[in-house]
Amino acid sequence: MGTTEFGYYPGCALHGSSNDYEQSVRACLDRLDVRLTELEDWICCGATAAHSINQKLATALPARNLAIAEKAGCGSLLAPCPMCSMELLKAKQAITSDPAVRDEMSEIVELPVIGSTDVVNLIQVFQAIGLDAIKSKVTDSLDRFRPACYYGCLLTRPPKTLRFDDCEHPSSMETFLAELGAEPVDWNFKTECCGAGMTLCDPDTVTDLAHKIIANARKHGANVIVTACPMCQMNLDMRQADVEKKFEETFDMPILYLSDLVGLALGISEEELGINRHYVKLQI
Amino acid sequence: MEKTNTDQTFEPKIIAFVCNWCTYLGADLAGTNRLEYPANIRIIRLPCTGRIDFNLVIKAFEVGADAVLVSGCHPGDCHYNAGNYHARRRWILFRELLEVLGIETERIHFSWISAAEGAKFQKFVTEIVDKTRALGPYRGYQSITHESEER
Amino acid sequence: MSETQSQLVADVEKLAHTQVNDCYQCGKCTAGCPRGDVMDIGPTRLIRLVQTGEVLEAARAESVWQCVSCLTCSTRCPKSVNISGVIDALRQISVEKRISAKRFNKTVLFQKEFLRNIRRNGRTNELELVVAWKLLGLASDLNPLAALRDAQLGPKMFFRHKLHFMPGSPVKDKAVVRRIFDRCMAERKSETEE
Amino acid sequence: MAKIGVFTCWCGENIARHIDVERVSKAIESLPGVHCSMNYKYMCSEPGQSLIIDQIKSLGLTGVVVASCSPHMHLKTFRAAAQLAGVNPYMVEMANIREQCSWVHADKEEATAKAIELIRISVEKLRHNRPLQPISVPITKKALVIGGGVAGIQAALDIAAAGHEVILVEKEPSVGGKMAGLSETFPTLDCSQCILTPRMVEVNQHPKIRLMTYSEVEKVEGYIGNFSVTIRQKARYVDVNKCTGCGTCWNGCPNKRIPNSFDFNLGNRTAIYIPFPQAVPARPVIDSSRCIHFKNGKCGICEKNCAAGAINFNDEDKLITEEVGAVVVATGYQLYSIGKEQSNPNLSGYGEYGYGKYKDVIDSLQFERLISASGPTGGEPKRPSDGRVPQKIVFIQCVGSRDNAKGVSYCSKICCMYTAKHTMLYKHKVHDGEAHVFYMDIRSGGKKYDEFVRRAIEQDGALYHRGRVSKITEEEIDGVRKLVVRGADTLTGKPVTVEADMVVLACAMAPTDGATALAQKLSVGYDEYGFLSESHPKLRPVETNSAGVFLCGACQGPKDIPESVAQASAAAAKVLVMFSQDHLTREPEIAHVDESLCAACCACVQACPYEAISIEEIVDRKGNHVKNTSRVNPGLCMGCGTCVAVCPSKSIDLEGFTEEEVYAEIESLLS
Repeated sequence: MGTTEFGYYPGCALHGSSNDYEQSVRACLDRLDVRLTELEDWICCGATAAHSINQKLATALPARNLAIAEKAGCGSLLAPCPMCSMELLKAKQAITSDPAVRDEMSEIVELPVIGSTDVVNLIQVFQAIGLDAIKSKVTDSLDRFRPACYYGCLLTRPPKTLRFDDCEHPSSMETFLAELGAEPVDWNFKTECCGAGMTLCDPDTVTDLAHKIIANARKHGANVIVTACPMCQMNLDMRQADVEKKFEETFDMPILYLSDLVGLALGISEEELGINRHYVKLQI
Repeated sequence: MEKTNTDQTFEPKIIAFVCNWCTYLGADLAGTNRLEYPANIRIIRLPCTGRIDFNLVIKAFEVGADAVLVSGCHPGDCHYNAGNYHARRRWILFRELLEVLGIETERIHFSWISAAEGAKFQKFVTEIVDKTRALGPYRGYQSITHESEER
Repeated sequence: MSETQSQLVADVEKLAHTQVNDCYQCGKCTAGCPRGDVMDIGPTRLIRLVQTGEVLEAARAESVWQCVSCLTCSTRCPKSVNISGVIDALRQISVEKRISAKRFNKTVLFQKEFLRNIRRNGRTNELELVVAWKLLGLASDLNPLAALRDAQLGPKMFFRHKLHFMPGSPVKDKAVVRRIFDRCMAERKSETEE
Repeated sequence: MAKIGVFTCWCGENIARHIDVERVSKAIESLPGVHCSMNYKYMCSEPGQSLIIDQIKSLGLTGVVVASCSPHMHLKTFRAAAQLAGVNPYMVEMANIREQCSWVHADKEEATAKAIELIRISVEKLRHNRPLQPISVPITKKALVIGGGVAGIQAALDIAAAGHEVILVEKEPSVGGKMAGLSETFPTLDCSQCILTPRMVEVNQHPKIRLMTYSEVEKVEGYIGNFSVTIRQKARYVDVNKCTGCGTCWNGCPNKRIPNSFDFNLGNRTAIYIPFPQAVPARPVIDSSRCIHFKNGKCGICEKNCAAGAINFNDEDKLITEEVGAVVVATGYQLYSIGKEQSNPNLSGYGEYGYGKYKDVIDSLQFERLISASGPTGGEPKRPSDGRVPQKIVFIQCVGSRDNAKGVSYCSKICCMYTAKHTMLYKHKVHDGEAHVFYMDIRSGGKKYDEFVRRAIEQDGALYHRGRVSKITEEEIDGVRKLVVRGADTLTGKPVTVEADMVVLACAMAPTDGATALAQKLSVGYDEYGFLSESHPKLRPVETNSAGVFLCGACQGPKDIPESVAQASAAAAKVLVMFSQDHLTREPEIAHVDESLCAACCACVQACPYEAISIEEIVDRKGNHVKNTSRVNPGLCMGCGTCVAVCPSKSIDLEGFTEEEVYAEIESLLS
């Protein structure tokens, strides 16, 4: 298998409080001979704040990043954070569907932008590498894991912008992990919101939503929740103690990144993947 | 109708090819509702826009039309199921041909007007007369035939 | 509907790229909303208020800021109304007109602070944000204990190398970020940068 | 030499106020071919018509131009008058100087000048017209009815009752359609089968009706009054003439666990089966895809057991050709599929409702079978997953219907009524059960309809929530599998969560899968969903634009039983009007081919929307091939003229609008 290349847009979270995700993604993709080229001087995608306060800004900030990617000749851009990924794709859609927006954005962001870059999430990168290629490097079975694959809001929504998996019953992570020996469970909160956007503003909301998700995963027999979203991971992981306290239940439900599980299958250690830095310990 | 060069008195001649079941009835409705429009239009009634061979359009220019109007049923409403689709498809081909021939395509107007759209008929005709008046008399056909005769 | 009202409706529709009159009030958005049960005015009624021209009343609703932007409503809407887009538009209007629900002052201030943070740094500086959040909390919350609630997370995060004092690699061209902000904010009379 | 009379009408003041009719008459007099030019106050009146007739007779006119109102108003009137005076009716032209001149132009000078030109156009056309003779077509007085549901049965019985032969084609092994599977019917709650089965028996026994079940229309050729239809009679592997319907075969068949499509897969059947006990004809078929004998040549128990010797494993599909004069399409409906797979690519399913994933989420027709006394549970509402009697059922209306995002924008019209019925039937069987309904609007227009819905709410205690459901998930709650239904009540503005034992989805009515393919065979139009198009929504509701083909029932659009039956009788009446004559008279304004010029390039064949043109061989007296040519079938041609426009050699032409006539019209405008 040759080296595969992707442009890389880490986004603020992966360079901030979710740098364990970056560590995990990099360790895992490195093992799979995928080279990531980080976008030069990328800026924040604007996240919830931008689309709450100024709609134009919510297009312009990701558009700047798309422009940088285009300038660098990047064909496929990995944005492991679904929020970033979605904002980039939303901007791309706005730019490609209306020449007026395209011209206006090119002017605002001071670089020409036409929306030619493909923006992909982590699952799509694994799909691009291919199951066979990955399986050829697997050293450890994942058979002790019964993951509840958690897609959250922005891996599949809005479906017309993302065009990824089935927005009501997504199955791409399950298909993938089952091939690596894990036994994914069927559960009902795959695409429900964990409230991560409100994690600082409205902790009560967040604990309620997180509780429903963790409880449903456990009820359906999961011993780990797997996500490809830094906000979901942080929220379910960091808030789990609050949830346990508020609802007087013990879960000890580890919240892993998809790359953590794939990494484990590839024989990468928990330390290299940064799993040891999660709040809830992995004891499976 | 006398043609003169001064814009104030130029009364364009407009020949319309319309289908019997939609646009002709739309024009009738404009009459029933007394919706006034310029008297420059002459309607040739045909069963369907599908019947309109574009030689007819060229013929219209030959006899001195300054603009030609083609109108039939809305897509999907054709009395004969699909005649208007045929017309539309032919029109797409024909338009390019006209450009090659040197006929100004802005003098040909295509529209869907249903039997219920008297007001649309009125508006459409009025606009075309205004536009054609602004374009001035059509001398293109004569110059084309003139050229070919000289050759 | 008065002219002012019509203009506000048009503004919402433009910001959200949607037609509110497409909505036939089926309630599917409220039904699927993860916060539907605690909202003062659920998404269906917010849209209804906009339909009737009561944009300002909608923008004052607490629910506008209770929304978690999960997009479930827009995804399942049988009429493809961009409900979450309308809520974003209502947020923007409520901020611009300074009429956002009092109970959510902190949330609004936080979103503004978040943007200021990006404007300054190009990327988010999380420590700055958390500190600002705590300061906002102390200033606006009557109960300082509540504001301190998350303080315990600070040391925990720091211990796990999760919280950074500086962004990993700072943006070099910070000036362009500022110019982008100014261009986007310029055409709307916004009070976001007071 | 043409002798044309031009008659200009004042239409009282309507024309005369804005047009100087005297000047018009004068100006026309000198036109070539014009023999007389007169005007009169009311040309359409008795004295006006007499004036025309007198002039024709006294001057020997060969053609008439009437300058008055729209030809859509009075062309027939004046053609009839001319015919009375001995002039061919197609030698009458009208110049529309009222609707398209005097009523729309205020300036009298301009209007008068235009009127003169309009008349000139008509005179020039008339100079090139030729007399035409109406076409007479014989009628085969036998009808084909496609679809043996309640609409098709009604139409067949009505036509047969008038003494005409009918062929009734049904693709399933039994007639009865969807109605045969229903439990009870709204708003009277009378038993569906009790009403329908006698009618099913009647069609089977009627001497004038030839019932062909397990058959499909393969090909339709010909035209109004003279269709030739090829019907595929699928191999049944049972000789219906020998078979007595005793049931030994299906009772003895070892292959017993095949999902029965009549029960929408809720119950099972055997490989040799009748779809339901009251099936008509009560003759089984063998499902060769499931029968053991067809797999390995063994078993054959049915053959051994059949005392009548009716089993024939070597049976084959048969193609049968029938001549009929009229066709009634009654192919009915199916439910919009809410699963992921859609037969129509423009539609998408309801992933959020988990149909196909959760066994206890069923559609409304499945529920009909569950509460039908003849259904797989004998009428006891047991849920499919574990057979428990549901204590709480959620009914969801408008699933598919009125949901643009899923690709269907129309209202299915009957769901409000049958959902109310479902709640009642359920409550009558499970007295302490809870019936929740999620609805958007209640549409219960109809005799005793709204009273019926109110009864469900007021007397039977169905709990109606105004709102759609967003998501259904399945959870085990206290050891029992429950469907968690997350809906909303927009009247309270709050979300509503119901933990139900079963969910019934009132899915949109959609045309049956084969309907559009059949429509294409019949040259009948259809909409974007595949519902067949009537000729006029108000005035020709059961006719189609394909002459001699009629519609009834849900193939044309969602409708309930009474409407389907009414429409079926209407379609039958239209067939009988046709059959009341021996010959059909058709307008002669159709295409014809100059076979000496035609190069058989097929452009017209492809362009014709009615498949009225075919390529024929011309042979000389000795039978040697001379050339091919296109030829128009005068029975099929509707006179649109599309063929004329596409013909490169101009060897095809349209009577009444010939190239010569139309060019003459344009040339009359030469300035």
